[in-house]
Amino acid sequence: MRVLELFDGPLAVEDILARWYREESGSNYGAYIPFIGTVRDEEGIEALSFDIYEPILKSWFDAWQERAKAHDAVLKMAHSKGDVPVHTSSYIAAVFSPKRKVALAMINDFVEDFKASAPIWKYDVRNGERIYAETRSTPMAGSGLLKG
Amino acid sequence: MRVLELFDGPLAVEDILARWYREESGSNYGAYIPFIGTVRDEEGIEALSFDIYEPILKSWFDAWQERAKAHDAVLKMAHSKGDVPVHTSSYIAAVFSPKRKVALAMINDFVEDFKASAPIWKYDVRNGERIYAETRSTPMAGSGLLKG
Amino acid sequence: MVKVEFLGPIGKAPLELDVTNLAELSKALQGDPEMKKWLENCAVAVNDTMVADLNHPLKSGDRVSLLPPVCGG
Amino acid sequence: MVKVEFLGPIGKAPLELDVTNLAELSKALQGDPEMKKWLENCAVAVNDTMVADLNHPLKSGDRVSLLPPVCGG
Repeated sequence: MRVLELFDGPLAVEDILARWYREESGSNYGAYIPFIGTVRDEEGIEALSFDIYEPILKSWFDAWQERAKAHDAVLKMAHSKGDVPVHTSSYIAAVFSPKRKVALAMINDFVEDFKASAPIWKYDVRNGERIYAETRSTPMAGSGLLKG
Repeated sequence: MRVLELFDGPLAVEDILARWYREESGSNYGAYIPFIGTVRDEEGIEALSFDIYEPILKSWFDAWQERAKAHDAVLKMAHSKGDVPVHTSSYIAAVFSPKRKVALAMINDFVEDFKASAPIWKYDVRNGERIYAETRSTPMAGSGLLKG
Repeated sequence: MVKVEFLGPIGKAPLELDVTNLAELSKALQGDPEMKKWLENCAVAVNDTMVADLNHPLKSGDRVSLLPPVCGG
Repeated sequence: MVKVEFLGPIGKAPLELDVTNLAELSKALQGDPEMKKWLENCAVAVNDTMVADLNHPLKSGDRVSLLPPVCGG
């Protein structure tokens, strides 16, 4: 099962949260926990902007979906590509699970691993220019392999 | 600040999630995490039913709101009174926070303390009859004080 | 008189008792066989504030609530 | 020939190189001064699978991707 959705620009948060709720309304899950990430107005940026490498994002997500399935849970995720203005949202991750504790642990672990492992690059947008958010970025596992 | 909403019967989940998102859309929070609890179809129940003692629920919630405020976060909560049929929802708790890690920790801690401390009593509804969910209930802190 | 109320599933009508602290209330309620189980697992609030001390004083007009095991959500 | 692509902010056009493993690719890229910083912090995928072994063999038609530090969300 893959439930990974990519959109150009900001996410339609209200629609996505409602649609996912409806999609699983008959699945007998006791807990639904979405995490919604919104672009903060910080240091005068106009927007954030995102590049995504989809093949590896999909395989990373599929591996997580297998892990969720082993706990009778399901994960959904939506992410923006391109520019996302301040006070709009770029990221939603959600877990559905029969059990509360599984859901609470999984949303935490999924979001943290997402930050470290999802092949997505973030840029600040200032005066229409994209500036790689280098200091806020995390080298992926195995980085430096080619440094010699 | 108090953002505690009680409703007769099932929650209008889609509306509440969307309204809370809109209410805070200009507040510059980076993370919004709602937890939605839905009644599972288990052991042939028709519904769950809830009694709430509102004065103590409100003071418990207000104490949590102060804790959230100390982390620059805000909590919101909605809960049902009375009957909530299977596959509809009785509980939403949400945290808004500037920071992801604060939000992830707080939704976990809030929901777990809610389970142990919120003065709400749950009943299974079978054949129209309310049966106290005694074995799934948790004695509150300080219980047994009057046992002698 | 102190008003004693029984919340949630206890399903017992409120009482008015002439007691001056929680220890006296405990004694009074132990005389009621249907309350034995609930005294084991109930928490106690006085005027909607949770209390943990059996010496907590009570004055006329106070309201004591017995809160059985909870399960919200 | 092996195709090498540079993802996200690296902003470098793909290369075609005649190398038989990642160690040879490493040597070839070290000759490029603008790649020095990226070699320090990039992870590596071969045909969209992450790899952690410098001895990983490469054959003609393989596609190597360099993935700089990430920040989704």
